[in-house]
Amino acid sequence: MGVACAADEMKLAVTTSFHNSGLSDVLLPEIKKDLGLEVQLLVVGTGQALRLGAAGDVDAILVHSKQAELDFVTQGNAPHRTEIMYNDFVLVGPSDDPAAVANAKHIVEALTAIKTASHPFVSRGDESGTHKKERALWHAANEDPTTFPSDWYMAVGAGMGASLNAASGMSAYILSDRASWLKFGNKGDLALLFAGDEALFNQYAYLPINAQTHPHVNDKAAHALENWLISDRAKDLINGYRLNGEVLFIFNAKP
Amino acid sequence: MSLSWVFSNAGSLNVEALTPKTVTMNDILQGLISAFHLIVTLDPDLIEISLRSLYVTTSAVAIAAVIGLPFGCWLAVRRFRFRRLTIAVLNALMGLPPVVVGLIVYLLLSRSGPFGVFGLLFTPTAMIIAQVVILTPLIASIAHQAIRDLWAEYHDLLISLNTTRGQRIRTLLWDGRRALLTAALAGFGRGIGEVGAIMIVGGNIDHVTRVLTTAIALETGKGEFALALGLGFVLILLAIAVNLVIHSLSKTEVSGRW
Amino acid sequence: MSLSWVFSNAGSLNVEALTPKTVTMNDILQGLISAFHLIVTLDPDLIEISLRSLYVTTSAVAIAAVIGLPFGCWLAVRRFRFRRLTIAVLNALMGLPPVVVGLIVYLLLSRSGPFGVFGLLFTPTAMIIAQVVILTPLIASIAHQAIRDLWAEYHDLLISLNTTRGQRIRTLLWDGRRALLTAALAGFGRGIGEVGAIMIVGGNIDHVTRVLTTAIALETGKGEFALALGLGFVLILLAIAVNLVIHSLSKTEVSGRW
Amino acid sequence: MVGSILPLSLHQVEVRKRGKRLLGPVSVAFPSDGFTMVMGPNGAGKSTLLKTIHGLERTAAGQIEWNAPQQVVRARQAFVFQSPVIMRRTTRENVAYPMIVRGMQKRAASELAQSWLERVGLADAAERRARVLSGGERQKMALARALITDPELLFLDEPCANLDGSATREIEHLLQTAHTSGIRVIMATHDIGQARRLATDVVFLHKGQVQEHTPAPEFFENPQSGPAKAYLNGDIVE
Amino acid sequence: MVGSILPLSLHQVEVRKRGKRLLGPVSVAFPSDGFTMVMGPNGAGKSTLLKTIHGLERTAAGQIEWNAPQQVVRARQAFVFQSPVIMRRTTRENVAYPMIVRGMQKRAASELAQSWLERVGLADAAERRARVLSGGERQKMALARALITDPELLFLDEPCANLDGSATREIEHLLQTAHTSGIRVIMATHDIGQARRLATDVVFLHKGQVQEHTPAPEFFENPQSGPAKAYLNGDIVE
Ligand SMILES: Nc1ncnc2c1ncn2[C@@H]1O[C@H](COP(=O)(O)OP(=O)(O)OP(=O)(O)O)[C@@H](O)[C@H]1O
Ligand SMILES: Nc1ncnc2c1ncn2[C@@H]1O[C@H](COP(=O)(O)OP(=O)(O)OP(=O)(O)O)[C@@H](O)[C@H]1O
Ligand SMILES: [Mg+2]
Ligand SMILES: [Mg+2]
Repeated sequence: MGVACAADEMKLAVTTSFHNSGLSDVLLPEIKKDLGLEVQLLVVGTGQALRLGAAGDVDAILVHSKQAELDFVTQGNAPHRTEIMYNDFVLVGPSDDPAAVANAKHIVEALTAIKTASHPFVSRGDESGTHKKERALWHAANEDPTTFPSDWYMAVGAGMGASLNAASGMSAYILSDRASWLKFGNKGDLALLFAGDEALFNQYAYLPINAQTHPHVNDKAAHALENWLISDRAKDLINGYRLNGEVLFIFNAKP
Repeated sequence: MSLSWVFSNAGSLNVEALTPKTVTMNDILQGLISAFHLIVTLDPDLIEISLRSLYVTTSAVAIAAVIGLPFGCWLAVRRFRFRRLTIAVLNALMGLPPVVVGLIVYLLLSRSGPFGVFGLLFTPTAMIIAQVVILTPLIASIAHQAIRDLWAEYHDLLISLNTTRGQRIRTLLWDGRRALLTAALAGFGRGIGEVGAIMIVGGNIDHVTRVLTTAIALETGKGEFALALGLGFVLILLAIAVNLVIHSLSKTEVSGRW
Repeated sequence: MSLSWVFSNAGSLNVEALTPKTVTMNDILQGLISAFHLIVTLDPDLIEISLRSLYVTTSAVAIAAVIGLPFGCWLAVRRFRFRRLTIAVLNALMGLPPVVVGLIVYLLLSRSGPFGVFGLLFTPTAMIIAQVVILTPLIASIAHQAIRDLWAEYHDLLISLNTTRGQRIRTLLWDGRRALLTAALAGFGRGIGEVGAIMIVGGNIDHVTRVLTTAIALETGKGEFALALGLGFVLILLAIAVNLVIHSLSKTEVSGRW
Repeated sequence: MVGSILPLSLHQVEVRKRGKRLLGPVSVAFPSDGFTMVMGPNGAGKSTLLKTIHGLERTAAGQIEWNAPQQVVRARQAFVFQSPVIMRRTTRENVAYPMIVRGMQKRAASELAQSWLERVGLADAAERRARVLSGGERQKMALARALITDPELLFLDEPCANLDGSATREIEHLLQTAHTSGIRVIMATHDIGQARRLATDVVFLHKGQVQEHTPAPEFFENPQSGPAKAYLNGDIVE
Repeated sequence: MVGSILPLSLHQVEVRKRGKRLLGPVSVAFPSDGFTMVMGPNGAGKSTLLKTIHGLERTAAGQIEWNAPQQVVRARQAFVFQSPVIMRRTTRENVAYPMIVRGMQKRAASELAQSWLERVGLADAAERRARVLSGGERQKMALARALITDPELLFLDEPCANLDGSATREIEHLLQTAHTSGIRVIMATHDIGQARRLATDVVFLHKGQVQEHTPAPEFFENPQSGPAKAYLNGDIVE
């Protein structure tokens, strides 16, 4: 197992949805045990994580926004992109389900139902991976969310937790990643209404920062972590992580 | 929100093409450029959120002043047993963490909360309520400080004239208005730059509750640092303008020492 | 971070079983309970982040006071052409949006920024720097306000005694120390509750840069309101304790009116 | 007026600050009529005595007995302080203030204030901010502010210290008129000539103690106590 | 001392506040030696004249000429204000302050202050916060604070207004000694007896104008101007 770099430390920027899932609380102590590496998490928005990486202020990033990640690599900020695991997005809403999305056959139908009912819907509106996914889904439904009136389509421009808080306060529908939703402590009247569509697939990837442009980054630690994340050890931990009996993440790295 | 086009426009200097060392300085420069763009083009979104910022903060300052100024004054005038403790608590409440205030107001206004029926959550009114909670101790504390010295000066006369406590407070508020203005302006400053509480109770909803600070937080999260900075500069300019207008209206610094 | 166990402990009242109307009140109650738990069990994580909060804020207040108090005093003593503008700008800077300050400090301290070589980003030092930027105008402005009146009182004497400007400033700072203490305490309050800037430059890294406010923001994001509120109450208690200690050490409210 | 607040008497009154006794024990009676002069060297406690009777100092011991309930007593007195309290207003507003506090209309109070400013010779300064007044002008203003309420009992703490000769004479005339019209006056002064001209009786204080309380002619001709003798001679009072 | 800052002369000096002329145009010369008394009715501009010479008021017109460069001039004067400025310190610290400012060691300054407090008869009050001093005690403190710097030119604005008879006599004695030891004094007072005892010459002010500047004996025996005559008679000065 990896190179043991005693009492080493590195900084990893992650998105709120990853951190909120609680998986990091399981993984970090194990990484410390196995690699002697202390991973310091910076929990920020996707865009901010990419900026921190581009500036060389962190040693690696873990995000879920494929196109942005590819651009990041193209611009030379990271040598490569490694897919680690995925989870899925779920549609959450008021438990009495006024727009009847629970019966929808697929996510596009569910979203259309919400629009037809003009029932409050909270959008992250912050260019995060989740937001981009939501927008893509609307486009798949041939809708342009920028034209939606703000009396029901509410772009709250905030992180996952804050957006869920808003949805909970308003009894609104919202697209969330499963992990954040399960871990969320302020569910109020909300319930998970729709999930399982293939279109809701959510891939997380790890990108070490380019040590050529940023010689000060802890390249060794970043690579040690990468090797650990794609190892069987990580696979067991990730696949074994459960919340309320539910599996949250599925390991899909190709070692 | 159309603000982002400004960033793309201003971004015609290719950030990625620059050497790493200058990247962040370039961000600050671009922040200035985008602030300039936003202002000269009278960007309608900018105007909307700026006006909302002003509306929320001035309303909150007005309400907080109506509560905090007489209270601070009363504290200076009245001797009672737990005065010292009250003052220490008041000073400490200047440091009320906005996030906590936001949370409590959220819980109270939430649909399932005691005031849920009014449907105030995620409205500008909720933001005003949260800001009033934050600003009142601040304004009261600075007012108390200013009035305490004036009261020491007036003490003998006002007691001798057999004034009621209400008259004393009114007299001190009126004669100390110059110092109290600073208290109100401090409150305005604190309010206009505040984000933690209003983010939670307002929700930063586009065209409904988005204000300058929440927009800045949003752009920061997006990594759009230049636009965030641009909005920040607009906010600072706004605060300076308000201060200048108030100062020249009240002629505080002109009329010399009273 | 082990803080979450407290919530689970305190959460033995089953939230879901309660009717909606009482849910939020229950949150506040649980906040109080978890604050109590955290304190009586001397939770080591709580102690760690509380001490870090105190360290960051007191350092920032100390530095900001060393800069801001003499500057505010100097502004009161010195007449110059752009005095009014300077004061208006200073007042406006009280409202510096923390997020903007955080961003600028981030850009400066970033590896790609001019001071990147020092590797200060995401350290308590960076948080102190950001807070100094926020607190200095606040402290200077309140100090200016307080010293202005004292200067009006001392003006003739100090001019008559042919004091240098430095001597005047020192004399006013010393004789006005009671009022200046309020300025410093206002700074402390602002600093200890601040989250926007230190979140950006500190990064809220567990065991490295996590402080009370960033922990509160984190728990709020998780929807763990009771724990967030609990930490908030701890923060408020801390602020009250600091105020009481300072007040009784300085005997400000005891010694009557100087 | 429904009955007088006077006579007034002090029984073993003491004033202490930080454990130090500034005044007393003092027992002295003030009958309904008279122009009492409180005299004594610097720091003897004259101002303290006046303020104590007026209710501005907390007594550490003893009683002050009035002929009326406390609320009535408080409303029928006026005090001219040794260093006038200057409100951050114009001179006229300063003088009108006590009437405004008593519920008079602003306009009426302002007119009344103007007439009082004329009587103390300060009409010119009515619109000036009181802060810029000269030392003598401040004293005149304070006097007008006290007299405007038409008090039953008037305390004066060295009200002519900064006045020129003619102003002193006019103010003395004003005070004499006030006294004959029924106002009870208790005044502190160092001006022996003035005391002779105005006083009906003298309370002589020394080190916080009343040395004697004598009718004026007797006091000036033949003071009883040693300190009073020395004081009248302009000698150091031991 | 390296040469005197005196003589001093004013040429057409004017002081204006908000467009209103408070003083002047005043032309008057002060020779190196003397004890000049500035007299005139309340509001005549005495305090303004003293402060203007001392450099506390901005002149709107005219020049003030000294026999030394400005920096030297500023350092060799002291001023006792009509209402003493009380620093928020103890009495002794108040008196020591000017010496501390001049760079004296704290201990030495404190000892010197104590000796001056004794000379003005205020030794008892040394440890007291100056704020609690009585009116007369404040004036004594201000005097000690001015004399401690051993100035070449001393301004006194009604320094004995609140003093009792014996204190007045002692302070007069102190001033006389100071004068004979070479200190130039410019003083304002309303006490004609005091002016007679101390003055070598009198500047008589009225409505901001110098009416006359005459040697003292002449002034008191035979004042030239109408206003001065009225003033000395205690009549209203028109
Ligand atoms: N709070 C205090 N603590 C200690 N001493 C005090 C306090 N207040 C007043 N004194 C002292 O009490 C004495 C009496 O003061 P008071 O003002 O009554 O004197 P006075 O007779 O009016 O003198 P003057 O003629 O100078 O005005 C003074 O020596 C003063 O310094
Ligand atoms: N800033 C100002 N604006 C208008 N008038 C002023 C201002 N300052 C002073 N005065 C007026 O100027 C006049 C002269 O004041 P000054 O203090 O010199 O008088 P004085 O001769 O010392 O009188 P006193 O004997 O009463 O002390 C006074 O009438 C005063 O009200
Ligand atoms: Mg007195
Ligand atoms: Mg004067």
